[in-house]
Order: sequence, then structure tokens, then C-alpha cells
Amino acid sequence: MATVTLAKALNEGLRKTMENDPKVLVMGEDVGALGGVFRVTDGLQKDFGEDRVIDTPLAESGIIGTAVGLAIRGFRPVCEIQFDGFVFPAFDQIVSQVAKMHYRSGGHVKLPITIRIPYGGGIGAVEHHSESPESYFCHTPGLKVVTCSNPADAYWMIQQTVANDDPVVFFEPKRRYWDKADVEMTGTAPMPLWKARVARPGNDLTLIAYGPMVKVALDAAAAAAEEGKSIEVIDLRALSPIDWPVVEDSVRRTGRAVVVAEAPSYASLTSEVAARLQEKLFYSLEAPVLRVTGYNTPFPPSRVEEDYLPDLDRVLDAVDRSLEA
Amino acid sequence: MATVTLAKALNEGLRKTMENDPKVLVMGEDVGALGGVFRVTDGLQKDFGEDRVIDTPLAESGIIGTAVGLAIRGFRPVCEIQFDGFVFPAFDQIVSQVAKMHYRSGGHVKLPITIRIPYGGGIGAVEHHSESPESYFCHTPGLKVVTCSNPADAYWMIQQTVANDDPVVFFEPKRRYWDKADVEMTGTAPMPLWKARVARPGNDLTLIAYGPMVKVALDAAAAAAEEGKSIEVIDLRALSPIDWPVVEDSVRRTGRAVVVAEAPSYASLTSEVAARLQEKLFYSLEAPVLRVTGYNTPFPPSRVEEDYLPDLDRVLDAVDRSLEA
Amino acid sequence: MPDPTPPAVTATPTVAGPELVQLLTPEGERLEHPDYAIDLTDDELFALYRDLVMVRRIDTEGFALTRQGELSLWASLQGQEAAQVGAGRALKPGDYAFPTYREHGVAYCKGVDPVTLLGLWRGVSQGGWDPHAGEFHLYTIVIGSQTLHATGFAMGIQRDGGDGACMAFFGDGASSQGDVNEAFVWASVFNAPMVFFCQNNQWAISEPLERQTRIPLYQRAQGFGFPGVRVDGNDVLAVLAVTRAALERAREGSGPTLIEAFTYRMGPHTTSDDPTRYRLSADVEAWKLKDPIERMKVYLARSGKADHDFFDQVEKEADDLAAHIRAGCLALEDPTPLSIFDNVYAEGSSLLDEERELMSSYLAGFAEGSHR
Amino acid sequence: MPDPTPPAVTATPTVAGPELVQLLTPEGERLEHPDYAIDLTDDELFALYRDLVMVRRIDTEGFALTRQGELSLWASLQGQEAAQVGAGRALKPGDYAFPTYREHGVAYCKGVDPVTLLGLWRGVSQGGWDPHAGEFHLYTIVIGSQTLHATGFAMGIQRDGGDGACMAFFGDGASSQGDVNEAFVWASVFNAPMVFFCQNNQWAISEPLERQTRIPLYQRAQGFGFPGVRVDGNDVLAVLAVTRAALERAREGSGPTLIEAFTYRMGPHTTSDDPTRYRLSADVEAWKLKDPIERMKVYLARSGKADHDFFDQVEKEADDLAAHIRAGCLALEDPTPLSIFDNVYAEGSSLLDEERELMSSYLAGFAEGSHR
Ligand SMILES: Cc1ncc(C[n+]2csc(CCOP(=O)(O)OP(=O)(O)O)c2C)c(N)n1
Ligand SMILES: Cc1ncc(C[n+]2csc(CCOP(=O)(O)OP(=O)(O)O)c2C)c(N)n1
Ligand SMILES: [Mg+2]
Ligand SMILES: [Mg+2]
Repeated sequence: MATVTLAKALNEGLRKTMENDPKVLVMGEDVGALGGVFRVTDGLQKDFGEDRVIDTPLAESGIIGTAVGLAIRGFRPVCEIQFDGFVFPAFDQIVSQVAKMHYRSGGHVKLPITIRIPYGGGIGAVEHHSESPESYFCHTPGLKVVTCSNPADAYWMIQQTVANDDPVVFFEPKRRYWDKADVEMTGTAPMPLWKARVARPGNDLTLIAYGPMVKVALDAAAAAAEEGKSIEVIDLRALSPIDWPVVEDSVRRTGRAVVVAEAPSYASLTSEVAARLQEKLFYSLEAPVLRVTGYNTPFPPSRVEEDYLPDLDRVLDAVDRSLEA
Repeated sequence: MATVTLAKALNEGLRKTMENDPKVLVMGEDVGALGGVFRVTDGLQKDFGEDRVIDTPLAESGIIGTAVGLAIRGFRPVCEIQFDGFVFPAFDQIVSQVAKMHYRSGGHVKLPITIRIPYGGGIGAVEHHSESPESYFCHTPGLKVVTCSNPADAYWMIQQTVANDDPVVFFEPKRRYWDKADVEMTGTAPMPLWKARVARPGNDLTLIAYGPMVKVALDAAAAAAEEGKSIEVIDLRALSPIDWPVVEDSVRRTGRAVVVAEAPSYASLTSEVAARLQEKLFYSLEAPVLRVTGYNTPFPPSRVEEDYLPDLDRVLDAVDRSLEA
Repeated sequence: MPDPTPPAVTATPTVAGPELVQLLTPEGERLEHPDYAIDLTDDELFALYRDLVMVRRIDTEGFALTRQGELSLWASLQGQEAAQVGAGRALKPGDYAFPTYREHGVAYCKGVDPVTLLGLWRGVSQGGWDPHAGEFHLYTIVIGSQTLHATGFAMGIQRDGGDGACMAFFGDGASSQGDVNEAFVWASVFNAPMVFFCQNNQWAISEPLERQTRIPLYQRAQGFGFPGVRVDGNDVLAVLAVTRAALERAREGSGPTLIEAFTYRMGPHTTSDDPTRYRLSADVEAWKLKDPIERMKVYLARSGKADHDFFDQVEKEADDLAAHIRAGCLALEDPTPLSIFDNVYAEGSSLLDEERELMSSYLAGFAEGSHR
Repeated sequence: MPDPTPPAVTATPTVAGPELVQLLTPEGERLEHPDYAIDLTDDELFALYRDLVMVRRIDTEGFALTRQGELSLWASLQGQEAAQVGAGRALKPGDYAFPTYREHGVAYCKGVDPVTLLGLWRGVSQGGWDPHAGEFHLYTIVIGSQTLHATGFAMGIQRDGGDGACMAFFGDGASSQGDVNEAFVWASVFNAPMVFFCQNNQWAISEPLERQTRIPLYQRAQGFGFPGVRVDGNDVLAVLAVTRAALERAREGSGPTLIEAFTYRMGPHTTSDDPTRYRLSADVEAWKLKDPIERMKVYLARSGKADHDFFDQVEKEADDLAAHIRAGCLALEDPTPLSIFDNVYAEGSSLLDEERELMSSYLAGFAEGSHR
């Protein structure tokens, strides 16, 4: 058991996975001596050498494209994209190559590539450094998408992801990098990678969140509890595919759901949650599924980001609207 | 009035817009002497010269990136992406530059860029030539997205799009390129660009479709009519933003909705339609909003694409399920 | 105002010069080259001739099958046989090839049954072969992407102690793509055992070479710090010699080379294309005189190495191959609807399990007559 | 197995040689160059010195404001003043600049009030200035994207009869991006009136130059068929001369040029960076001896052109500028919540109208006390 930040938990998880499997490589911009701009790869190059922790040229398509080749050769590359807004130069390689290779090859070519992306706002950054592009990847068949919300999940999920034989986009909630918790670092993973977690049980309404918004949802549930409202909070963890049984069981019971995410809502993962729930639980729902999300604008200047991002108040407002419906 | 194919209608629309505004440029791969692989730009280079109809190097990021510069200089570039699957090398320029420039510049820089993309399956093509990537663009704030389903819309909507001061992604239903209809080519546009159209009125259920699926929806409505079911068909035309009043008025009246699209459903535009309708019309809906879409797999080999794509039977099946709910 | 018209591209080389390695002239005359000597036995020469004829026959058959509606598309390599056979035969076991969609000839040299390639063009698969079996990767249609895959693969060779090299194929059009230039950066910076093999067939669909570059393409390499060489792509001996040398360099640890095989696309871009809209038949006629097979035949015949019997024998083998391809094509089975869900993921997906189940019962509904 | 370690990158030039244009040595000695003569009046020299000092002061002030919490980030140009002033002063009205995020000095030369730049770094806007006013485009943070914008703009000049040229700024790291290389292809093929100005400050955050190239960067241009030149980026006279010549070439219709201004990033990448983790302070010390301002000062002083009064006067002007920047920064107003919806679209959007309405009534709810 160790008390670590989420960033350090990722670092320890990566270290363990590199120790266990010599085929695991880490690659990206500044992942070597600097240890990544968030220090997630800190110390790895020193210990595993420049051939396994590769500082790459500054070109994201190149990072992913060469990772594809390395994976075909039998390696398990873990690629770091420095910030959410910089994954787009690699989008073509991700969508047309990484996502489709196993299908196109009739199952002959596996691409066990992990694409790590720090994402989301709340750290006062300049443009392109606060985005939540997860829906693009969720909409892409052939990819899987996961995200962690706390140090323990960070530690275990990164290892499970790297061990997975499919390409996985691993979103890291950058505003939670410095959150600390006790993490049990021995034994086996406490739960499978693809499972959603009931982060707080409750009966009146289900709050569905992931990554950086889990904390906001938990805070909202705690605040609501003081007013006698019993809110269940689900941390999705896996964004594609979503662990529907856990989500649906909860909403079937509570009859009400609010989905929270930083990303713009239009044609997004939160749309999917609402669409699915109304389809599968039409007769159980007592109120429409509501969404609390970023607005459908580009990410705004940081001085106004707190108004853009879902916060305790906006979540509680939606909870109230749902309960009153 | 002329009887033209959808491809020819686009060609005539482009010609008219180039005649009317010397700032309009056409650029892309093979748009010159060849007239584009679908002949949509046929004859334009001959008449407007190589400086206005530009055969570009083979690089989509370059096409969009230089179009940004041309637009800053005061031009109105109409960029052709040869096939749906080839827009991704340009994704970064579209998402981070085209979509955001007006916002980032505080309104000082307008980018009246049209990005034309032939999309969808049904023509027996090899991989990367049958995709429906519209949801990626719908999910991107700062872009607008439209699509046409018939020659008349093709003729007028392309002109309205090019005249629009915002960047617009214009999706062309490639399997309908050869569909013919009478088009009134004089006067002014019969309806605004951003309006949805009731393609067939009805009372029992609303079928919501766009682009290549409008014909399938209309066929389904006709077939259902023979069984005494009165189906309303809405052609969305604008995908971002959707003309919600038209859609909601219809579904409020019918109480039932089925959304049809070729694209995979997960975290898509069809998710958005379902999410929105359940939120706004919770008390009017008599059945869950259903979706008939491509499966959440990569586009399959062409010999099996008819099983992947929504067709008359699958739409009718969903209509029946909705009506029976 | 600066003139938008760029200066003319460097003139097309038609004879061997300092810029074009050639060992066999269009007239079938054997030349020597100071840097690229090659000494082949008669059997090796016969084998190369045979390869050229076989590869052309694969192409003719693919074209014919498309015209007859058995394939939905075909990308013809006609005119590029020597480039592909020269490159393909330079590859040794342990060397890996990343093709575009036109390298049927390289596939043949790597021992891939041509029927294997047809699934993609017939629409029964998206490729579907095992790249490791023939050390020949899947066809890549998104222009340029494979050059990065190849470079990553070559970096893998560096890291796992392999002793092969890796070769990426691409076209003149592809040279404009960001990915291809990133591959140049990567290969150079990591000194990867790579050969970039560009078949400059002078057209990217309808666009002539000067839409992609204003200098000869092989010179691109010098901007990235590794050698580039232009070879007569219709001369199988020269291509073999130049590619062998580049692969050897790569295997030795001396890093990447760019080879520009200067050739010409004799046919349409694909069976869907109509080249009469954009190019002169006179150009095509001129290139016919440089035919890669003809010059080998003349050389073998004039030098007395081969006689009619040999040429007839090769024709017959080609007929057999064509029959094999045709039969193999017609025997390709259509995929089943439920196969849509196969192999999307190596480890499966709960979402797709659900969708497969839905499709399955939907299809069963037809059988039971519950749908119209 | 080929060795993954690439050969060492060509050694850093420290003295002027055929590969490095220099007109003023680090010691303040004036050199002549056969191709790049420059003849400036004393007033022009004074103005350049003044620019250098002002630009450094802008940077110092930006840095200080960040340390004091008034800005959230700052990308320092320290060490690159001569590169930016030389380039910026070579631009004439009608010429357009597309910067990265570090070109505060070019902005200054283009007449952009430094306060204008602060909105981005303070987080009150994403830039927000009118590029047309100063012929200075918005800062571009996504590495390399602006090189294509610039090239397109230059193609626009060709098409609308303008007589200016266009200049794209980018870094050594950016040279690896696909977009930058595509811009080279485009500019070359269309013979666009472009100058590619690469400030090679030898670092891309923590990555040294050899992660991007194994040959000098200016040589990249020859792979695309246009000239490249390396200039001492700490020598304002040489940068001015070289850039003027390149712009003139562009305006005349002779096409693009790549300039590599060889310099050094003296500070951290940005105020968030910690360079002690990846580079030696000895290197930084060595580059201090090549300071761009010092050498101009020595030159002006030794040659007797300028005296203490002049230098004091410039210091004073810099103090005034700093005060102006500071006051301007503190006066920048925070955006209102509803401004989130402004300017997303030029022609508005029904969806955003709805969302703005929702936010507005939500905020009103607070005022009315209906939320907690
Ligand atoms: C990214 C991308 N853009 C566009 C296309 C459409 N396309 C297919 S082949 C081709 C031309 C390729 O030219 P070249 O690289 O010279 O190869 P060749 O076909 O001549 O062998 C184009 C534009 C594509 N396949 N991928
Ligand atoms: C596409 C993209 N990837 C990554 C980054 C993060 N990043 C910001 S600056 C930088 C290094 C840039 O180096 P260089 O081009 O040499 O310019 P310099 O900062 O030295 O001026 C990186 C990797 C980015 N802004 N954009
Ligand atoms: Mg070609
Ligand atoms: Mg740098």
C-alpha cells in the first residue's frame, strides 16, 4: 500500500508493465529525460534505456504510424500524446490503420497499442490543452476507450490496458494528476478493465460520470445527501464499450439518470448514454435522461473555463430537474 | 427546369457560384482535367482556369491547410476530399484550425471554406471508400455540416453552402450521384440551408433520415402505407445544427420516431437525435426512439455491405417494433 | 505579382545519365555501371524473365476478371513489372515489404499466391491475408500510411536483433503526403534499416508528376540526410542491382535509402479510370518502346541465351497461372452476414456480441417468415 | 543487427563558415559576406539595437507577469531576439507573417502592441486580435499548422495581384511535422511567394536537435527543390540581410526559400518547463557569449557610433514599454460567462442560441437565489 498521486500511480503501473514484458515500449515527445510534461514516464528511460523509452521526432502521425509497425513486429507500444488537442495529427493513423488492422487482416495482425492522452480542462491552460476528444474515438469501431478517475484505477487500468491485445485509447484526467490516494500495488487487479464501478450507491437517481467528472459527481451526491436525496454514482471507466449491465441495472432501479462529461454534448458519448437508456429502459424511466456537459463551443479561454465545465452546481441543478420531473 | 443527376446538379451549382463570385476557388485531387473521380467538377477548370480550379498535390492536410490561408486572404475555397475515408489526414486542420479560427480570432477571421465529401456505401467499393464520418464533424463545435439527398437540394444547397461565411462540411451521398430529377435552376433557393424538410407527411410515426438514407426511408414509408400505416419522413438536410423545431413538431405529433443512418450508431449523430428527442419530448413519446444504422464495426467488404447498411426491411422492422411498443 | 505558374519540372530522362541507373537499354543492350555491377547466371536471368511474364499475366487476368464483373476493381501494374520484380527479387527472407495497392508483382516474388490478393478486389475481404506468412504486409489504400508502418517495423528489427531490412512501396503522388515525409524523418533519425521504394509512374490518377514536385523525386532524400538514387524502373537488372545495394546498406546498419524507379503507368489508374480525359496517347505509345519485358526478351534472344522453346515454355506457365487465378477467383466464397462482426477485436466486445445476436435473430426472423 | 544509434548530427557551427551566414561576430566584429551585403545608416543600426532591447524587455515582462500569477503561461524568446528582429524588420507592408507562439519580437516589429498578445497567455481570449491590422496572424500552438496557412495565403497573393510575400515561422521541432513538409511541397509546386523561417533554437521542449534531423535543417529545402540558407540567428544584421533577400526573391516570383536561423533557447521552453532535467547549464553559459544584444552593443560602442546616452535612452524607453505592458495586462478584463458563445460562428447557430439562453437563465437563477 502506498500513497501516490494519480500521475505517480500511472508511472508505477507503466514501470511494472515494462518490467514484466520486455516487448513493452514507451514512445512520444519528451517522454525520456524530461519524463513527460506531466512526469508520467519519469525515470523510465533511465532504467529501461533509450531503445525502450523513445523520445520521438515531433510528429504525432509518426508516433502512431511507427507504433503500428513496431506492433506488427511484435512489440507493445505505449504512445504518449502530449495533450488532448495534439492527437488530431495522428487521427488518420488511429482511425484508418490502428482501429482497422485486425479486421482487415482477418485477425492475423494484432495491434496491442496503448495511446495515452491527458485530457480535459480545469488547469488554466492555453488553447488546445483542455479538450475532451473521447467521443471521436468512441465513435470509431475497432478501438476501445477507457479512462481512470483515481490513483488506484490509474495504477491497475494502465497495466490491464497494455496487456490487452486490442488497441486502446487511455484517457488520463489531467486535472486529477495530482490527486492522492492509497493504492494497493501488489496482488492482482481488483476488477476487470471493462467493468463500470458503482462509486457510491443510492436509490433516487443515477449520476453517470467518468474520468475527471467522477469527483464532481461524488461531490454532488454528497451535497444532495445532505438534503436527503440518495444518489448513485457510476464511474464508467470503460467508455467503449460501456459496461451497460451495470448502468442499466442502476437506472432501472432509480428511474432517473443524469450524465456528466466535460466534452460538448452534440453527437457525443453522453448522447449515446441517453439514447441507449431511453431505448432499453423506456418503461422504467421516470424522467428524461439529462446531460450536464461542456457547451457546444470550442474550449473557451481559461479565465472562463469554470463556467464552461460542469461543476457541482450545474450537476445539482440537473439532479433537481430530474427529481422534479 | 432541367433533368439532371445529383452529380450534375452539384456541377451546375458550383459553376453558378464560380460565375457569381470570382473569389470562389475549387481545389483538390483530380478536380481539373479529370473533373473529379465523380465528375462533379467536370469542365470547371477548362472554363475558369488552373488558378481557380486547382489540382493539388496528393495531401489532404495540405488541401485544407492551404485553403485556410486562401480564405484568410479573402478567397472562398471549395475543397474536394476524394472519398470519405481520405478526410482523416486533414482532420487536424479541420478540427483545430478550420473549426476554431473564427472563435480564436474573436470574430476577426472568417473562413468561408466548403469541404465537399462524397460519403457512404452501396456502390461496391473497396475499403475506405464507403464510410460515413459525419458524426466526427457534427461533434466538432465551429463546424457546420449539411448533406443533400436529391438533385434539387444538391443544386441549391451547394450554392448556399459556398455563400455561407462559416466553414461547412458538405456531404454528398455518393450512391445517389446518378439519381436523376427535374431541377428548377433559376430564381432563388426554394428553402433556407438550415431547414429540415418534411419529405412525406404522415401521422403514425416519424422516420428521420438524411443523405443516402432518405430514399430508403421514403421507400419504407411507401411500403408501410400499403399496410395502412401513415409514416412521416423527415430529411434533415442540416446535420449540425439540426433544425429541431421541424423534427420535434413531427415527433410530438406522431409520438414515435425511428432514426436511420449508414454510420455506426455508437456516440453518433443518431445518438444525438434519440437523446434530444427523449429529453424534449419525454411525455409525448409512446415508444422509445429507435435507430437503424450501420453496425459498430469497420465498414465490411462490399459483398456483404447490403447486410451492413440499413435497408427497406430493417427500417420496416424498426417501424413495426416502434408501432407495437 | 509573382506568377502562379511554376517553372517546368526537370525534363524526363529518356536515356541513362548520371541521374538514371540503367543496365539494360530499351533496345536490350547490356550496359555496365560503375556503382551497380550485377553478375547473374543464365538461370537467374531466365527466372527474372519468367517473373516479368508471370507478373504481367497476373495483371492481365485481374483486369479481365474485373471487366467480366468478377472483381469490383483492379489496380493495374502494367509497365511497372520490372520495378516490382527487381525490387521483389532483391528482398531476402527476413526482409519485410509494405506495399501500396498495386504491388501484385512484389507479392508474387514474395511467394504470395495471387489468388490471395483477389479477396480485396472482389469485395469478399479487406485483404485478410497473414502478412507474416509472406513477409508481405496488407495492401494499404490510404496513400502513404504504410511508409510509417514500415519504418516502425524497421525500428523493431533494430530492437529485437533481427537481421533483415524493411521496404516501403509508394508512388510519386504519395511523396506529397505528410506521413511519407515523417517516415523519412523517422528513418533518418533512428537510422532504421529501411528502403523507400518509390515507383514514379508519373501519374497520380490524373495528376502529372509536376503537381507533386519540381525536382526529380530521388533528390527528396538529400533533404533528410540519406541517399537517393534514380533507376530505370523498366530495367529489371538495374532495379535489382540498386535495390540489393540499398537493402544491403540497410542491413549493415548504414540507414535508409530512397530509390526512385522511373517508370510509367501504361494502363488507367484503376479499372474505374478513364485516362483519355487527361493524357495523350502519344505519351503512352512512346513508353511502349521502353517495355520492360520486351527488352529482356530481346536481350536473352540476341545474346543467344534463350530460344523459342524457352519463351514458349514461359508463356505456357503463364497460361497455367492465369487459369489458376481464374479458378481461384471464382471459388472465393462470399462472406456470411454474421462475419461482419468477426475480428473487429482480438479480445471481443460486449457491444458487438449484442449486435451479432440482434442480427442473428433478425436473420432468423426472415427464415421464419416473420419479416416481409 | 543494425545499430539503433544514429550517426551524430553534423556538428554545431560556432564560427561563420560556408554553412553559416554571419555579418557580426559574437565579439561585435563586422564581417562582409559575398552574397549578403548590407549597408545600413547609423539610424537604422540604432533602430535595430533599440528593437532588440525592446523585444527582450517584452519577454522579461511577460516572464515576470507569469511568475506573479498575472499570466498563466509565457513562451520566452530569450536568445532569439536577433532572429525575430532581423526577420520582422525585413518584412515590408504587404508582407504577411504567420507566427508560432513565440514570435513576440516579430509582432513588435509588425507594430502589434505587446499587450495584444497577452490575452492568450492570461486566458482571457484565444488570441483574439485582428490579423489583418498588423499583417500578423494569430499565434498557432498546434505545431506546424501555420506553415500551410501561410503557403495558402501566398497562393492567394499570386491569385489576387498582391505584391507582398508571406513568411511562416516555425521551430526545429516543427520541421518533423507532416504539415510543414507538405507546405514545402505546396510552396515549391506552386512557386508561392513564401519564406519559411525556422528558428532552430536547438530544442523542442526537452528534445535536442538530433531527435528531429541528422543533417543541418536548412538542407531540408534542397529535397523540395528550393534554396535553403543557414544564418547566425544571433546576428541581427545577417538575419536581416538573408531574410530581405529571400523576401525579395519571393516577391519577384522566384519562389520559396527556407531560412534556418541558428540560435539557442536561453530560457525554459515555457514558464512551466524545467530545463535542468534535460540540459547542461554549461551549454547555456556557452551561448551567453553569443548574446545577440551584447554583440550589437559592442559593435555600436567600439565603432563609436553610439555612446552611453544612447544606450541609457533605449533602456528608458524599454522601462516605459514594460510599464505599458504591465498596466495593459492588469487592465485586461475577464470574459463574461456568456461570451463563451460569441464568435463560434460568423452566421450564428440555432443550437448555440439555445445554449446561451439556457446558460443565461441558469445564471439568472443564481441571482434570484434559486440555486444553492
Ligand atoms: C489519403 C488518400 N487520398 C486520396 C486517395 C485516392 N487515391 C487513390 S490512388 C491515388 C493516386 C496515387 O498516386 P501515386 O502515389 O502516384 O500511386 P499510383 O496510383 O500511381 O501507383 C489517389 C489520389 C487515397 N487512396 N488516399
Ligand atoms: C501538434 C503538437 N504536438 C505537440 C505540441 C506540444 N509542444 C508545444 S511546443 C513543443 C516543442 C516545439 O519545438 P520547436 O518546434 O523547436 O519550437 P520551439 O518551442 O523551440 O520554439 C511541443 C512538443 C504542440 N503544441 N503541438
Ligand atoms: Mg503514380
Ligand atoms: Mg526549438
